[in-house]
Amino acid sequence: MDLDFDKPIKDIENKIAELKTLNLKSKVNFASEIKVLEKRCQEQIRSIYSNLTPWQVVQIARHPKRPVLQDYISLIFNSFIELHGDRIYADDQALIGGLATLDKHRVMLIGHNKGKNTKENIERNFGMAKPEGYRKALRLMKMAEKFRIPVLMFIDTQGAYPGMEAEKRGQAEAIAHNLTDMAQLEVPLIALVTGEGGSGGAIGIGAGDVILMLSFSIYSVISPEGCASILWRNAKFAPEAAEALKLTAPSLLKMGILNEIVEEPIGGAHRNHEETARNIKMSLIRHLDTLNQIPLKKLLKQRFEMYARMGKP
Amino acid sequence: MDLDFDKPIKDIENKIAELKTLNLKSKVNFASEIKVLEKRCQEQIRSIYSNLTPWQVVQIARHPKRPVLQDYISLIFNSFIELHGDRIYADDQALIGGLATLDKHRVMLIGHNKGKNTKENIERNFGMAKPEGYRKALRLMKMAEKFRIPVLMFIDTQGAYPGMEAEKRGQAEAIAHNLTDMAQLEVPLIALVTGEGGSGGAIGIGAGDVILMLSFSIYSVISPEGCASILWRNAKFAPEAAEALKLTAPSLLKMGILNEIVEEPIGGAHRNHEETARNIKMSLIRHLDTLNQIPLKKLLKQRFEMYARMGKP
Amino acid sequence: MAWLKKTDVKSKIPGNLKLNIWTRCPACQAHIYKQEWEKNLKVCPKCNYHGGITCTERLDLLIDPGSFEELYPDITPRDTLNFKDEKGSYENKIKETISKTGLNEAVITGYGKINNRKVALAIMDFRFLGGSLGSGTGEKIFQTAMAAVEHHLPYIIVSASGGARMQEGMLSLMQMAKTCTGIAQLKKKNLPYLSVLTDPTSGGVSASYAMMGDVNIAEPGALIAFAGRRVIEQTIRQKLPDNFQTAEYLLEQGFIDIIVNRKNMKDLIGKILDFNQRK
Amino acid sequence: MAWLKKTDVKSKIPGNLKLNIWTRCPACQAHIYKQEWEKNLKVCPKCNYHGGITCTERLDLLIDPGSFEELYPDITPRDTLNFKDEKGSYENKIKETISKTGLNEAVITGYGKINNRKVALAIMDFRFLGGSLGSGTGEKIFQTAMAAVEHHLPYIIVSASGGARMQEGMLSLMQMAKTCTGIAQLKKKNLPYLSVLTDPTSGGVSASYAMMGDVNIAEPGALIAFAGRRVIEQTIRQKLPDNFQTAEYLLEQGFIDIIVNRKNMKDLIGKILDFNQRK
Ligand SMILES: [Zn+2]
Ligand SMILES: [Zn+2]
Repeated sequence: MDLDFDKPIKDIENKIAELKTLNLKSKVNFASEIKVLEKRCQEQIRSIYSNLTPWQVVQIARHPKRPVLQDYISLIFNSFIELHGDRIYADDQALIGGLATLDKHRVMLIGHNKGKNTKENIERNFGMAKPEGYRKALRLMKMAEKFRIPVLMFIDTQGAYPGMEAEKRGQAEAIAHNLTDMAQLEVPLIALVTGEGGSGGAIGIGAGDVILMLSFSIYSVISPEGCASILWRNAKFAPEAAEALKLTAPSLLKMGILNEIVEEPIGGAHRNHEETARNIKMSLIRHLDTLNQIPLKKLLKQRFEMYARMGKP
Repeated sequence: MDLDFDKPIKDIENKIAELKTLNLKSKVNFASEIKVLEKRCQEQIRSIYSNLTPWQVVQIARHPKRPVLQDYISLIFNSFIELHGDRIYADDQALIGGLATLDKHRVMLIGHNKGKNTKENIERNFGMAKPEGYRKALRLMKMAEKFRIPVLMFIDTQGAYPGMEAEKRGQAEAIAHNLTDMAQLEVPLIALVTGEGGSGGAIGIGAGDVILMLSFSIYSVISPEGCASILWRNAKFAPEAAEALKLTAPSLLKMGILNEIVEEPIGGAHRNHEETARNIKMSLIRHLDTLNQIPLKKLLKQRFEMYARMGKP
Repeated sequence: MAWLKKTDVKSKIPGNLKLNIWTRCPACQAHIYKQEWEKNLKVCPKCNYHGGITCTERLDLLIDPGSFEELYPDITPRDTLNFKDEKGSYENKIKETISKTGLNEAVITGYGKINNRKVALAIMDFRFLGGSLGSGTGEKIFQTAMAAVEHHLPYIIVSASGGARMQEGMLSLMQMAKTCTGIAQLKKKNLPYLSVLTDPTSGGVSASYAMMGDVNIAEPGALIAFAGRRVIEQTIRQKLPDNFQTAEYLLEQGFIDIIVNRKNMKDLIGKILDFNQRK
Repeated sequence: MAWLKKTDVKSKIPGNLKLNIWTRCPACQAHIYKQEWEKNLKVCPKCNYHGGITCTERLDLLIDPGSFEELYPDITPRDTLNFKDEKGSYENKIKETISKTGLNEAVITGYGKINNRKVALAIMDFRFLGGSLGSGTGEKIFQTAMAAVEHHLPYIIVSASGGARMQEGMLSLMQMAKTCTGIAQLKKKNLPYLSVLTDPTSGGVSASYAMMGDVNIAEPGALIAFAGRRVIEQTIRQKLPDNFQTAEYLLEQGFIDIIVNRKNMKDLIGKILDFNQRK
């Protein structure tokens, strides 16, 4: 999938590729022309990506080449032992978790598990978790509490799965239960929105001590399409809704929803997984170092106050 | 269903009924004959019911006229507010619970819910609970803990339901979870076996501070039929297995499994629901009065020691 | 998570009736004397349909007369996002709603007495922007939980809500975490929390405090849902059972403790609270 | 809750092979050098079938050499019920089993070291009356939990059991409550408890301590069940899925955290224990 606003960038990239091919085939050397074009390309990227509309950010947050949880697991963490199951009903592969090491830190890592292709996405229900996913997450959080290790929550979901079976098995109860128990969980909780932060499905593993977002991720109470189809009576007004909902990281930082934005490389995470992962890693380590120093009582008090402040008139 | 060893009793009862009919039809008065027969009938009952084999006790414990939970609810308790659901998957009508008043005591009542006829039994799965039943029971126990009210557990089940769906949804986990959490539950727990105490399905709501049994109830690690078909390789040796398993209340009292036997009326609970209920009520009140006086720490210590002693070499 | 439209909440008067003394049950279509409808607490005498009522009507049903002490009456919605849709600004919508309903937010909160026992309570009102969970709503529900904790009182929340309030964006979503933070405090202090779910209770409200009662009580027939019926039908491309997402369905599925008729609600709540022996 | 027969636990030697150097995999029927079978920890090199091993073999696989300190070695079963069946008395059966296996109970317990970290452990042995949960078994598992609590150690139980021990009647059933009382103490003290479920783990063992690990670890293909397959088939009168009650099935159903090959078990347990940061 190519983004339409990426077209000027693509055009230059194609030209560079052309010249590189010519370089190989002919005797003429286009090295300097390529250099010029590469510079222009970088400028083009910078110019486009520093003036994105919210709707364009939505496209980036949903980009199929954007890194998913499994990319981050291999790029950020030294080791990962996946733990399965909610001990009640099933193991939900849309939301996974396990014991992970990050530098010198040992953590419980939980995250929405989008796939990298159609087959994976079908197996993982496109990262849309069912109640059993949220219940597994809570079980693992309580294990983290027992082991006194922090919990990292990687958020990337359109939303909690809105299927009949999920509804029947208590999607609402599962999310509510998580929110209630997370309020008192006796270890640091760090939430990071890496792609789509879709409503209840996101906050079900999102009520942390620290809330971070990648710079081109989104976090919203409702999808722009959903909002448009209700308030504009037509989903095609999604761009307007995206604008109105203030769902980008900078807007949310300003509103006090976020603690911090984790910068993506110029041109977005999909252009450079490694650099994205490095930025995340640095941010997580910094926050872990800080949170681990805070005495438990103070940590819980801070968390309480953080949510008490949310939207306070 | 008539019990075969009840035949001599039935015979006298039939004769009495005959004479009573004659009394109405004819001029001759058989009052004195009836009196004699009634006395003989009582003696017969006493003689038969004081020399029952374990297998005969099994028959009585399973008698279709034996009172079931709904009888006890109306005969023993002043009020009952049924509370539904495990907040996870379903409301299991094979194992129900709710807030009940018993004289001046407020309690959480939980019990296997056998039906009084085929229709009820199908709705209630013959009192064989699924994981959602045990999970509801645990939820209600935790509510009782919050409200600081004792938990009464009426046990009457062939066993936990051995169906595919129950297995799939974690029958083993549900029972194990209950046993583990009951060990630390911060309110008094009274278990009473009223009919069949069938193995894991019974103990799943049975690990109390006090364990009581009605005098003709049974409590066993396996059904006599099941035991016979494994160890005798034929279910028809169930009477032998019943003997060997020591599943009657007096045997279990001797072995230190029980705290006390609640006496049934002569001839068994099925002959007199009201008297059975009265005896249970008196016993429960006495135990509630005692247990409510015990400080929490001591209660938990006593419970711990009671189970630590079970089968200690 | 957006609120649901609920067009059938107001009773429609049959057109052929000149005098304004009849109403029609939205469920069974029976014609009912308006007076009887009111006297019967807006419950259909024919089919037991429980119609929507205002938060003040609910208050009268639940607590001892004259016992209400309101808390935080002045909290109103704020248009932090400067939200505008096709039909205009959220700010104007707030103003209109306030003047139309006489309410300042989608919930009223305070202390009251149930059979002479003091409780903290929050009662939502569907008329106020579909009972949606805005920042003001969340703040009132949260602060009242804190008041209950401070004064050691049981807390009762009566929900009637389509879900989150889109016009407040993420501030609205965060109210789910905020209100659950309040519920967690009650839980920690072992204070009873009863949740009453009325028609409708959905989206971000069902997925936060409404589902977390020690006892979840519902009115007959109430719609209780996470996702909207249409969204689910689009997702699974098949028809849903008729009673799907009704109180009765949720009881069977294990999420509702007890369904009770409106007229017996106070009595039931009083009885349940009597069971709490924790000092 | 009675123990299951497990006839295929011992490897059968093909009759046409004169020399006793071959064995046959009970799962895929492949012929394997006995030496290879032993060297491969009784795991089939062809199909990864995990054969039954003794508690001492398991001990060698799990803990640092020479680190085992046995606890309660003298506890043996007692025939409290004076139980007799068709084939004779339980008392005789105990004697025979003890002399045949060289074990005193269906579990050995003690302290050991995993990568130099001290742990409490209990390892069941299916050869001893089908690994059934008798009073002695329960006592050892319970007391070792108490030892772990006293010395602040993680607890690891490796289960291999057909379930309750019928010949001890209700005393056996009560071991479910007794062992869970021990697990509850560990839980209260926040001590890690890892449960390893091997083939088979069923009945009263699966419905007590075996299912309650902070992490439930299983060997590939292990039968893990509450009710026996035949009982279920009789109840529902239909065939069950092929992988029903296997470790893989239970992982999908949410009850097993992780399935690991025998040779990696120690490493995995060590790594999980490394995560516990509670002092
Ligand atoms: Zn009607
Ligand atoms: Zn093989």
